[in-house]
Amino acid sequence: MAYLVTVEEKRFKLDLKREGNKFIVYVDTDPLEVSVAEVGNPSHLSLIAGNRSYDVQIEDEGMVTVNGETFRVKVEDERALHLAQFTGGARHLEEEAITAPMPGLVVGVEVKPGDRVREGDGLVVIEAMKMQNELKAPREGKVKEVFVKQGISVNGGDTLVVIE
Amino acid sequence: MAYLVTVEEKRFKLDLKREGNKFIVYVDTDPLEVSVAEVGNPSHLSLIAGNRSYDVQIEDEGMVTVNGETFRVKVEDERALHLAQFTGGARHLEEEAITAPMPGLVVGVEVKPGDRVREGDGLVVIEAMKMQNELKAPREGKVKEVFVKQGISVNGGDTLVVIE
Amino acid sequence: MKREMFKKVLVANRGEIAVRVLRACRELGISTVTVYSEADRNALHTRYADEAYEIGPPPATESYLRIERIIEVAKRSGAQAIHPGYGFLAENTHFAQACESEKITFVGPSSKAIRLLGDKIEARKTMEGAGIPVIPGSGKELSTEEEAVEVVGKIGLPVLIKAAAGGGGKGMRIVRKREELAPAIRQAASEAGSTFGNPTIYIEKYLESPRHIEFQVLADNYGNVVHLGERECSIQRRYQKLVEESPSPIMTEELREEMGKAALKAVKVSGYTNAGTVEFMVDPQKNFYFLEMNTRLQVEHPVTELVTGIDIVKEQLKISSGQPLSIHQEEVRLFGAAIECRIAAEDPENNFMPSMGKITELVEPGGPGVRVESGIFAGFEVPIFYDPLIAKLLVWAPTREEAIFRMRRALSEYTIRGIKTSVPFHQEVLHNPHFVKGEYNTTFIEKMFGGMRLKRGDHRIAAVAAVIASIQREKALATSKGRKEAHSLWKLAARQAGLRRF
Amino acid sequence: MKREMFKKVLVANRGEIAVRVLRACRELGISTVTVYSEADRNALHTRYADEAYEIGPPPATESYLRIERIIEVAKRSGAQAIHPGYGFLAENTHFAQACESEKITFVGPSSKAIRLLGDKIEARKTMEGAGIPVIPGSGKELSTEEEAVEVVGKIGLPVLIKAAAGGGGKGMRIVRKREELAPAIRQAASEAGSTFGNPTIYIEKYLESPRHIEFQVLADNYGNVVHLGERECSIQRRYQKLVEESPSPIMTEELREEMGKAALKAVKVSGYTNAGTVEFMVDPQKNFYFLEMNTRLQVEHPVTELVTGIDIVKEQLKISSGQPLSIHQEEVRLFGAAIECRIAAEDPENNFMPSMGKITELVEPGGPGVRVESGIFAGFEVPIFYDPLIAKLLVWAPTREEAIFRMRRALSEYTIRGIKTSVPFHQEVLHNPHFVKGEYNTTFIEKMFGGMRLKRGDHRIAAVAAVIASIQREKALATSKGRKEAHSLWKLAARQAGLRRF
Repeated sequence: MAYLVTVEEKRFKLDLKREGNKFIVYVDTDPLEVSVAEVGNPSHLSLIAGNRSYDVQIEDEGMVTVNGETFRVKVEDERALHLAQFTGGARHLEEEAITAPMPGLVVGVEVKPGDRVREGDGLVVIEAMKMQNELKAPREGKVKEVFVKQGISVNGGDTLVVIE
Repeated sequence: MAYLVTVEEKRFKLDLKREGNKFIVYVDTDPLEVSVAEVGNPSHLSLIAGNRSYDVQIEDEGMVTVNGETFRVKVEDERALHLAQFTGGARHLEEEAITAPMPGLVVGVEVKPGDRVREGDGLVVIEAMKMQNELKAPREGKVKEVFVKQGISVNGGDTLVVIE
Repeated sequence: MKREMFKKVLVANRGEIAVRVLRACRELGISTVTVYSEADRNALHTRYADEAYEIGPPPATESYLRIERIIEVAKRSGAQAIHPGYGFLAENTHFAQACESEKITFVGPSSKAIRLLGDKIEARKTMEGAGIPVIPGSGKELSTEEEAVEVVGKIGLPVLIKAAAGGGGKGMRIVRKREELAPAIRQAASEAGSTFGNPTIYIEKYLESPRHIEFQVLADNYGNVVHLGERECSIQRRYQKLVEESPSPIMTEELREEMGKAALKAVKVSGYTNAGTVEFMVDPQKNFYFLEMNTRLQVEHPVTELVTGIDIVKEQLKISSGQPLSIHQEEVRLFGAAIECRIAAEDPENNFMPSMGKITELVEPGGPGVRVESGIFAGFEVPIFYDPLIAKLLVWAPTREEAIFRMRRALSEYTIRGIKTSVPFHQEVLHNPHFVKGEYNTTFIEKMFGGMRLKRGDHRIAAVAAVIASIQREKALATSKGRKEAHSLWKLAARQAGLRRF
Repeated sequence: MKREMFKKVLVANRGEIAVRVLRACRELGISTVTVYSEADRNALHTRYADEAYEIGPPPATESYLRIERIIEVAKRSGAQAIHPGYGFLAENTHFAQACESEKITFVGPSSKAIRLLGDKIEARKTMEGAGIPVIPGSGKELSTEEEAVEVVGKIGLPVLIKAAAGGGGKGMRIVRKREELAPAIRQAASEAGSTFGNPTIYIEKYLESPRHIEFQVLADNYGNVVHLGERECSIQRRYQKLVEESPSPIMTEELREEMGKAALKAVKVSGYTNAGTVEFMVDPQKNFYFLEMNTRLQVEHPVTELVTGIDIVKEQLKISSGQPLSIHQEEVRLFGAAIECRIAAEDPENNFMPSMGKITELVEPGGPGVRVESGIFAGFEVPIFYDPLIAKLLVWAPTREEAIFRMRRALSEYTIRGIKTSVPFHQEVLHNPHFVKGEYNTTFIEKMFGGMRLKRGDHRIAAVAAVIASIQREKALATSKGRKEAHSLWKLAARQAGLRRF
């Protein structure tokens, strides 16, 4: 199966197949033999890729830590890719959903659909653990949708705003 | 509820009630206020008993570690105690049920009701994980009941033999 | 004054420093008592002490700062002494006084010394009077703007406006232009009043690129005083120290002797006893100026312990129990080099935002020359109510160069999952060429650091890992056994990027 | 001979010692390669190295002892040197030779020195020839019973029959009565033949209550030799060291100088290079006798590192890369006291039975003066195929008394769940009055120890804890969330006693 993976600003196309207890991974056509083992819990892995040993930690929030360095990662599989092509192709992948990092109360909404935002502009303010946290735009773009309004409670993971 | 607890060679009668997030424990009539908190996992507890702080680890095998010292422990509750009284009183407390430590197949029964056994005598052989394990008499006594026969499967915790 | 060691000591603190003091007590055969807030029921210190008493709700003002409750616990438990750690009540004159009047030994200096040195203007005057260099400035509280203008006329701009009751960088304000002076003074006085309950301010010359170098001192009740050499603490962010080391990269034998003498003089002139720290600013020409004296155990005390072999907490307990110092100045030698990294529950990639939550996995570094002072454990929920410092990582090695390599190695082993920590920040500092050369000062973070680096590691492996993890998750989903763990991995693929920068 | 540090080194070992060597490499900026058996896919060393190569099934004979495979990995990965750790191939002449002929540096002495010192009779002759005291004995292999009887006539009973190819206590036999001599010799020769492939035996006088004291040495390729003082290793069980310390409680400056000189002589006369250990027996009158020389890094080397500040593994790598020793004998000073406890996956309450399985929870000790050399982590399944040593706990303190208290404190913090370990045994040793006084010898376990103590702790609290745990379990059962965890706790109450002894 093919996957499109975005790691920070870089994109990789991966294809892989399982061979016994190993994976053969084709990263942009280079084949790489990868052995995987759990380290105490399922989100902590040891990867030996081409005999190089890596410590890998998978976090809920779309973060992967490799040898102590944390990368933002997004995985889309073949099906999602097909879907994306149907509904408008590559550009559509550029949408970003800003989600609540924790449960809390929305105490401020600073944008409305159609607003242009720059990286770092405030979008929504959530109060949690007696602290107000302003969620900021991860990049430049246009506000496509706003899903919340002041005074409502949100759960961690709820989508608040979509930027395109 | 009352409990009879055997710790190594010592026996304690405990009565306890919950008060908010604390327990009031009567150990041989002495009341003791005990606060309990989990330490990372449910089998690792912090006990503060009468303001003294204890680190407690509960192991599957009927072992309790308190501040680094491991004790063999057996807990019997009120119901078991009542039952014991109906069927023959205090002496009856001396009964010991030998239970299956794991699911498995009974491949041998070495005693029958009425047999006298000495500590260490074989009682029942259970096969599990391709290993045969012989359950031995924990002490001297008379076999009161045998609940299993060769060829049957048992679950972990099933009573196999009772010695009195 | 008794000379026998205490039989029972109360530690009135939490986190790594409470554990540090409890360990010292355990090694000295002293029974221990501690106090805890409702948020710290399963905290390390609560579990480490022999006795633990709940003293109130999570906020420190309702628990760790409640003087009367802590004194009550000491009396009830029969503790002969109270060690305050650092922070909370460590430099609180009222607390030291309350201990004194209840005949409980306060492990620290007298309330009188705390008061004198806590008033930064008084402390400055005292040191200046003893011939210790101080930074040019008003030398006294300012009542009018005219006075301020006159002082600035003498010492020149830029200047620093400071609160007399401040310290540790709190309530300071730099003035670079004459027209900013008058409003800055008004604001500073008003802030000092509301923050410290005392609006008194004073002015000092602002040193442009100073180093922060401090001397650890020990003084017993019989007039014996020693200093244990220096710690360089110039790696700071908003006046909060982040990395400390000993010896200082700029230290020479001569300068150490000179500054050490000044430190000893500061102790004597202030009638100070117990462990303390004399802080100096050092300018690029290696002129040094008294900054303030900290009347407590410092966060960074283990740096000195590693290079001298002296256990400062045990020395505190010995001094407080009435024993004379067993160390003479000529026996104190700095051997090798030590570095400390303060590990905080903060996200260095997101403006050091506090990152509280449950520690889901913890692997602390080990092996040669590594010391971990930890206040956490796997499964511990870092409370939001207290300082984000969760642990200190220290290394010792024969040379500074080896210590730097060792610290990098130790940081690479540190695994703290469930929250963000400053470990990646420290890795960055330890690779910074200015730091490596030892050519840095208090402007390091602002001017030399350059922020968190772009990822240098292998993006490709991160991509491979993410895909394999999502496949493993699918496999796990197929078996009911792994359902729970798999669920959280599933999110990896399902969520979109962009949700972290809040 | 090159003087530049290696760029890439292969570590041919596993467990804590492999991690120890990998750490040293990382601190020296050396790329690392390691090998692992199928049982060690997720072991610490496999994960710690930059590169890891699988070399075979779990049994050591099919993996860690496969010389040709390890050499192949070295060549394939481009490693310039191989560090063998201890055990496995560390003292294997063939392996050292294979490295030599493949132009891969063996981090250790020459194969010639390994061969000479591996033959205990040859080693003994060499040392005796150099004027180093050896234990009275046959001094050569014995071919007939008559020769043996003659030797015993000279040196008297009791005697020890030893295998020339033995060492570390293996293949030894005590003879106390004359009539036991002949059969003992026949049995010993036969055993030596089958165990070591060499039936040669010799006889030594059996010392009744000796101390085992060894000297760490370092020798470069240019004739420079230093010793780093002694380690006392008399706490042994079946010739396996359990607790080591430095300095030895019986050491004096004079004796150290005398024994140190003998150690240096042993190095020179055997043409030894790299790190090694000269082992001595010391009788109650403080006469010392050469026992054997270990031609490798010892398990207990960190004890010496802690009191000297010298990193022995880094020195090994420097020596092997062709650098001259940077240390001179007069600079070596022993500062403070260090103790090591070997933590094994063994049940001390059940005749030290190996206890393998999954580590379910791990908390290692920390704080001042503590060093942990660990080969495990939470979630690691300790394999049944290798040595039960899983970690080493070391402490340093300014005095032996403080070190003992510190070790007790550190042991009290050690939490290893899922398997039994020797931690409670060490706690017992550290409280033993003979040990505390330093009045012990190799008969300690047999004669002074007295077995594991009865439980001294609070039985009542154990009872309370057990009942509360069973109640918590019921509560957890009531909520589906806790079902899985609760299940295992359930067993506590549901089961009756008596099921453990199967």
